[in-house]
Amino acid sequence: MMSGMKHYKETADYINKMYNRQSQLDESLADQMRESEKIADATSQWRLMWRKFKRNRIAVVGGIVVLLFYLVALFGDFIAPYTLEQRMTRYSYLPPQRVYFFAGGRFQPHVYALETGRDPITLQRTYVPNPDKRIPIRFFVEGAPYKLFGLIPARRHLFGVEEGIISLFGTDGQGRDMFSRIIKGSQISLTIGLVGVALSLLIGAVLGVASGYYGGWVDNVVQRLIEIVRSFPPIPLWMALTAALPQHWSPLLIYFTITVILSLIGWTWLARQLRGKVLALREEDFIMAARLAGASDRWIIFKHLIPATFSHIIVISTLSMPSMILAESSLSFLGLGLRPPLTSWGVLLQQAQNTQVLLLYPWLMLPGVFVALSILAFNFMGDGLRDAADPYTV
Amino acid sequence: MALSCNPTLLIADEPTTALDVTIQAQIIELLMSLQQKYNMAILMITHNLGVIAEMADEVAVMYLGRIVESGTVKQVLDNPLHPYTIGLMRSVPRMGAPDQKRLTPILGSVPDPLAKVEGCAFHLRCPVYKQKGCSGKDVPPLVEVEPGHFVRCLLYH
Amino acid sequence: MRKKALLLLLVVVIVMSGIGINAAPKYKEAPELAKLARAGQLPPVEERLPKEPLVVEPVESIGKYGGTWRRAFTGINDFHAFGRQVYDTILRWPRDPKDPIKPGLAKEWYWSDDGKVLTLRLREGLKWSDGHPFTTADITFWWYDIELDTNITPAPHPEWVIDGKPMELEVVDDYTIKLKFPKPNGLAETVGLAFHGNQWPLGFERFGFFAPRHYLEQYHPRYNPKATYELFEEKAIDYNTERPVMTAWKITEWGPGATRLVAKRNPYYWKVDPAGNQLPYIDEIVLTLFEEVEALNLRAIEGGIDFQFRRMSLSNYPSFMMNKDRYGYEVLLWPDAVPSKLCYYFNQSIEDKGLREIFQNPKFRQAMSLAINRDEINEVSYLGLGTPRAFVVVPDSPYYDPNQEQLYAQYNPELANKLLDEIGLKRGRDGYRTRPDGSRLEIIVEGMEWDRATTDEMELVVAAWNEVGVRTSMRTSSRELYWTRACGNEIQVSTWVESRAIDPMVDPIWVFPYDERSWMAPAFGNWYASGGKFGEEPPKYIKEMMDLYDRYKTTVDRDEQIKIAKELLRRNAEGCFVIGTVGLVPNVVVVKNDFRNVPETFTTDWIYMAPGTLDPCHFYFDR
Amino acid sequence: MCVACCIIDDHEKGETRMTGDNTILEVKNLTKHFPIYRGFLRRIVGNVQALNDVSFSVAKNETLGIVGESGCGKTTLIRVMMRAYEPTSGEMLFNQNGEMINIYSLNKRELKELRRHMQIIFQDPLSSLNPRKTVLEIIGEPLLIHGVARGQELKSRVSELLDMVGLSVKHLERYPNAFSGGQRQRIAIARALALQPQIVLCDEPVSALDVSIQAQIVNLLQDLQKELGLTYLFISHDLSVVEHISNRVAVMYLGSFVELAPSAELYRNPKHPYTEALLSATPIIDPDARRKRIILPGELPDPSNPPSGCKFHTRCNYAEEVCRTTVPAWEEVSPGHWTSCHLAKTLSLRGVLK
Amino acid sequence: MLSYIVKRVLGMIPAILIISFITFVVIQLPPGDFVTSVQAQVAASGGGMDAATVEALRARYGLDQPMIVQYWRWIRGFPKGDFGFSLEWNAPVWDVIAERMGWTLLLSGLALVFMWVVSIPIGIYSARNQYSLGDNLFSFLGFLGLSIPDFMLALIWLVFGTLVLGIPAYGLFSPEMVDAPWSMAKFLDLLKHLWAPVVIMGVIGTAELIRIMRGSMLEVLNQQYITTARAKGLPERTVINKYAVRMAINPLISVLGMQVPKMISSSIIVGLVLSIPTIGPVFLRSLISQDMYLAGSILLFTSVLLLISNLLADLALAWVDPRIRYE
Repeated sequence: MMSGMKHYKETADYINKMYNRQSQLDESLADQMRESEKIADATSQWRLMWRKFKRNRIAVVGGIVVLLFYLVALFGDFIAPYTLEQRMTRYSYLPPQRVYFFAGGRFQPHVYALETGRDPITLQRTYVPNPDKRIPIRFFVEGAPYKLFGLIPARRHLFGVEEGIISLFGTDGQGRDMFSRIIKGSQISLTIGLVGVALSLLIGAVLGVASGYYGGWVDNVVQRLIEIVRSFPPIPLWMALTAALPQHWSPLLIYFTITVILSLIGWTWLARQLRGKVLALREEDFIMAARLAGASDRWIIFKHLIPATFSHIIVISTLSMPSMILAESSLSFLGLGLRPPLTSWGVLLQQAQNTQVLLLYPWLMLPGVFVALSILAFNFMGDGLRDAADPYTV
Repeated sequence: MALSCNPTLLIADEPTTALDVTIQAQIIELLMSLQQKYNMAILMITHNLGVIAEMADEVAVMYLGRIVESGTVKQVLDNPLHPYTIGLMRSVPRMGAPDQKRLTPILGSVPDPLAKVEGCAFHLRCPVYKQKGCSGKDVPPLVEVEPGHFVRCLLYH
Repeated sequence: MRKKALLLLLVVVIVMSGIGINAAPKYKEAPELAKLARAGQLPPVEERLPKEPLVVEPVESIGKYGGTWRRAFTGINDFHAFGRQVYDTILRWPRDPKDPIKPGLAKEWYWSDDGKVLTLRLREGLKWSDGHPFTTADITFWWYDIELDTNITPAPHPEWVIDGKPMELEVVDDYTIKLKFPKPNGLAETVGLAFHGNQWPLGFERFGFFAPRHYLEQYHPRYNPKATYELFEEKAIDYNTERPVMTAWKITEWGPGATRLVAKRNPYYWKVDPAGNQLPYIDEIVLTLFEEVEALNLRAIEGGIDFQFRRMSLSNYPSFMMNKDRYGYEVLLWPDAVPSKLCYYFNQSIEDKGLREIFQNPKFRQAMSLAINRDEINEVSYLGLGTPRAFVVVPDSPYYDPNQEQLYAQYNPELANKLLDEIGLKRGRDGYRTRPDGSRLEIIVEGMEWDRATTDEMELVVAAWNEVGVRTSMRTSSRELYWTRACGNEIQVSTWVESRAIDPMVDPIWVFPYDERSWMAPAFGNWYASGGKFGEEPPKYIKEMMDLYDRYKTTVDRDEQIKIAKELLRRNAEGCFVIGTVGLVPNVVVVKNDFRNVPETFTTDWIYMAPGTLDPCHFYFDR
Repeated sequence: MCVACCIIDDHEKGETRMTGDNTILEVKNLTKHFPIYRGFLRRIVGNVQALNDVSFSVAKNETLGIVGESGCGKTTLIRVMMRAYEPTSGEMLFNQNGEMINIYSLNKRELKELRRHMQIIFQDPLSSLNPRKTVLEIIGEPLLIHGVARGQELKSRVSELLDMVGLSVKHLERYPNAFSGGQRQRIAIARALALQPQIVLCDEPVSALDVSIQAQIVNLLQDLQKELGLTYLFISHDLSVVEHISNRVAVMYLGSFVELAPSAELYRNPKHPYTEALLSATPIIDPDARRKRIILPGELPDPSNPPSGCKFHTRCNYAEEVCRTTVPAWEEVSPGHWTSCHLAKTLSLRGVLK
Repeated sequence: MLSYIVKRVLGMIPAILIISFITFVVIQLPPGDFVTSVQAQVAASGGGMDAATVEALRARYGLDQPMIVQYWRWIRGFPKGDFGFSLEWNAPVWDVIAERMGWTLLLSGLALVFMWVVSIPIGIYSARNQYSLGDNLFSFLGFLGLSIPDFMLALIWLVFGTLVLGIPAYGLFSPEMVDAPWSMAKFLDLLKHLWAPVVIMGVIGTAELIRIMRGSMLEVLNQQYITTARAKGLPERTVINKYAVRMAINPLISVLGMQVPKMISSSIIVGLVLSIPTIGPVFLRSLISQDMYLAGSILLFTSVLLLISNLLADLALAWVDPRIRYE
């Protein structure tokens, strides 16, 4: 065991000898040595991003909520027990109903039947549940006809009642089920953001990448353009532009024009971000390497720059969704955006813009809760994505 | 700034890394003159063996968070004992020694500092480790092989 | 509350008399004015009042001086918030619409036998708020220098133009003036003098029959070469605080960007109560600006408004009722003289010839009316407080015919379907009807955003029409745009909150195609208004109605006028020219407990400048 | 196009040249100035003289080392040579099958073709590899661009290359972040070699690596040179590495070459005071050999406003009047040993002790 | 420095011209004009206006002229401080909005101050107690503020404050105070009305500022000079306040320029809901009634405000951080 203190020089010589031999070792050993090095799995950038994202609990919750919102919007017509056209005027301003899950010890979701009336003094509608008359909630019931995804005619709804009314979130003045309306509203509110962001992306990505990559006068023009657009405060400019919409246009056209208007202002942020990113990337050696390998501008832009900014684009899109949703609801609230019969969260909120709503029918403010929820979810998700997107940190 | 309180010990964390040799020389010169002026000790952290050879009195070699060898500069640089120190010395081209036809690299690379390596931290890259069971559970102790010259390697037990 | 109650509501007999009260020995005045008068800064009250002041019969009791009347308004366009509190015209609408026109600034008036000359006798000693005498010169100034000066007024008001000839004025003396027309002028008393006969010939409404000559002359380019028309307009405008007035209160504080409007008592006001107290009782009116109707309502809910019904929304009624005791006010429901809160015009002159043919068919319009469930609308939108009815005048109107009240206004979808089948609108496979030629039938109802209640109503009506197989959709837009398009004959089915249900003949836009605002056929209306120059020539059934109105305009015989009006309205109702839903929807009136002389009920109509006929100058605070 | 210059008068041009046929690359009077714009009208108010009248040539299978401190123009030289920047003046001739072709006169397509023969290895293996691409994509990119190989063939070509640089084929589908610094540099080398270039510009290829890894890469480069007959232009600020790998070494200062000689000659017998200073400032791993360092006073002058005469005179311990006024000529002081110093013949300078 | 400011200010002139032109075009976009809207207004209250009056009005306001002429009529007064005439208010634009502009600025400014005062200490706290309960709580609250639309908050406050708490939730003064001369009582009354809108406007941006402050503080705390300062034995308070916070605040200043437009937007919406005389209500009204010079000027003013705030932010940044040079 002990080589003895005196022999240390011999040991050192021995080590040196081993080093000399090592330099003559065959490649396979070297390979084997290298294998032992730290080598992560075959991880693509996306997988890495996903792995990092997964670690962020709040972001995942945000992502799930966002996903859920979109799923509900997609299958909205099926999930909503009523269609937009169904008015149960007998039940106007019905507060959210309480759902009972057990009847006689058995799982049997039901609501109570309601006795309707009017308060003789305030003239407010009154609803008294009658515990003796239970209305069972049925699943996959036949209800008002609708077209799933706007295409497939169907009658089945996820749940519903055969008599009386089931209204989880209460009804509005016309006796329309708020639960169904909020779901229908989400279809517009959530897509207006998507379409708006997509358009912003299109403009922002093209101009941002071009401006960053080509520089020179292209950059100059784009930068000036951005400066000018950005020197308008967004809400007033949105107000001015939406005020200019010919309101006799069809609802669909209005919807699209509003998304265009939203994106007309939204793109600058994106373009700036992308430009900065591209500017940084342009100086990266791998771009130089590609160019020296003979790659054309097109090759570089499409094979390197755009994919490299992709994660950023996704992060930026996620983070700009809230402002789109907010802008839509703010404009609709001011009466400048969408109008009935289009149903969006903003439109629903505009209709709730009453003192008496807040005092007497507070459930009509529920769309606002969903606006807030979706913004919160998008923010959480976007934050998580942003943290996860940086490819250089593992 | 670091000298505004008349220190007795100056810790210099890689003060010359990322500098050009001419500037590096200026800094070394400065540090040495300051040392004389204030009569202070300098703890210098660097990966540049040349700087150490030029400046230090004593040297400690670290690998993965542990000192693997220490002693006077002469002891360690002229007579490296630990396989890592030896490998390091052999992998660096020496100026003015054109006869050194080929460098001897240390195979592999520094493991992830988070990864736990059992036994001698260097055994994965050590050219002799197979001869001895270096991958055991325990970290080899630091042994004083000659006065003031310590080494952490089972080969010297 | 049923509308029949309305008849009983007008319990207050209003006696307005300029005759026989000249015996009042001594007048009393507000303490602050008395102080000024004693200090010699104002003439004594006797000298300020005219020889025969108008005596206002109080609704409730003789009042007390003092107080600030707090109201709220929504901005510069909300002029009526103030303007209707100061209804001071040459002749006055009666408090009960069935009564004849009452004297105002003019104490008496009479027609010549041929009905072509109207003689007005003004009260002697009337004074502008700056003390300058009010005379016939103020009327001639208005007529020749404002109404007939095309730099200011491009065209005089139609009621003063008969057969293309503007009236002529003959000044007899300072207090007597003769109005001369080529033919009898049936609109002069009502439209001209009671409705438009005030001091505001310029500004938003452009109503007026006189103007302060002594003040405005200096700004009129005709009299002062240095003046410009822009300057004149600026000085003549309603909101100018310098301009002398004949109203009970005078605006003293208002300017660009201001957040409130203050009007103070006019020391020369020409009305007194039966005890000889010079009116008004209340010192000043303060209107606070609210950018948003909801905040304004909130202000009223928490008792920050003394008396007001304008801008109070019915849907807030429960909130008012819940808070009234806490904040010390009363909530009244005054019937509004609307034939229907929201009405629907099928455009009979629409460009689309196929649609036009369908819309011109009375059976179609009747069917559409029968398809509507008015009770449901009443419940949903108006808390059940309105009256489901056809679009006809209100019971208070002199032209009212109870037989028309429910004409085609019952909910009868079977009959509606039958009528639609009869006229060849067959149902297709999808359940929707097609045009007689088999092509797709789809109509678009358009409206502007009024409030929640009306939007709800529109949606219910659209749903009802879809029920009977007429594919209907709905669009809403801002008032400005909507108005332009509707008048431009571009809208298939327009909606509007239409009033004028006491005397629609004053401005008969909903009675027949009168001008482009008659959205049952804007093109025909335009044809009528322009004397055939513009628009499109209407079919015979409409021309007959136009002829009837021509006869109405040119008679001063009230009985004859009523006969013609009834005939016109009968044709209108039977043809369902306008489809109404729920009418006589009440206004919510907020009255502070100490605010007096406000009646329990009162039918409001904007033509009658409600609450102007109640003489707001005799409202008072019982503190 | 361009068969520009077959007749070159070496001696008058005063440039270093090996024998004609053996020359693979010849750089002549290469100059690059970056204009400085200022003001609203963006007028040119000056130039940063990043590269000044640089001339040299490289022989086949040779390694020419270029040393210099940061800001001396090494990187600019590389970029101008790769034609990432257009030079202000000068030419670079490339020996293509015996013809010397001026690459600055080539059009895009010809340039692309020529670039196959001249590749580059960057300093930072992290930034020179696109983190979003697999090893296969990275190494295969030049092959794809030049249409050399695709699909299965591409895969096998890339595998060969990986093998050549000592990496396992198993790594083909991995991303750069899975590799250590040394391995990444191997990938970069494989990419550079993909098109079978004749000359490889190595821009500080080992500077960013761990000391213990440097040797692996240096060895690899040497092995590859032997195996493939490559020519290297090896740029570094590390004098010892340059000495180790290079046949000849050039020293740069402020955009110009100040000295060029076979490495042993240059390190033992420097002829330019700057070279001497550099050598003396470089610490040597020998505790017995503590020397007196020559400390250069001051800092590098502003390249947009370089000193007159000899650019080094402001920091030179030996400077005389002539150095301040006259630009020294680029002269061959002994066979193969070029320098630009007025005092080259009179001074006796200290090299590295042996 | 001075020449830099002058240069920047001069540079704003072409920007203002371009912005004013775009503004004018945007304002002119809607079909119809001011006269149409007057017509509609008169109609809505039952009156009518004949074609001749309409044409005359149009000629009077110059609305019958080509757009470029109208534009010229508008901008030629700028140097003299004349921003045209509000057709609706029948008064010079400046008179209509001057006071409202002041309130808008005050509100926006106070909201900004609120945001800073709240977010800097929280940011510092969160950075120093990373992942603590407080850190998580604050960031959650911040996010909550970020996600509730300002109009909803304002609406809820309007009703809740007024009817439940009995606190004045609308306007800037109690009605009895509007006309009173300035006094302590009036000032207190103003404060009573002011805090709520300021908070409502401020909460939206607070989350972002907290995050920026926290991140930048974390970064600074890891810097070597902070370690050096600590090594020198300076008290922790001094290290944080004198070194860390001063450096960490830089990114905050650079987002200042971006916060201003948000505050202006917010002041418009909050002003509308809470009946506060900001430019918001006038602007909305002018857009709807197509009172073009008024609407245009407001849009222009807010844009110029933005330009100025960007300039100020740049200057502040340069003042705090000497590394930034003027070029």
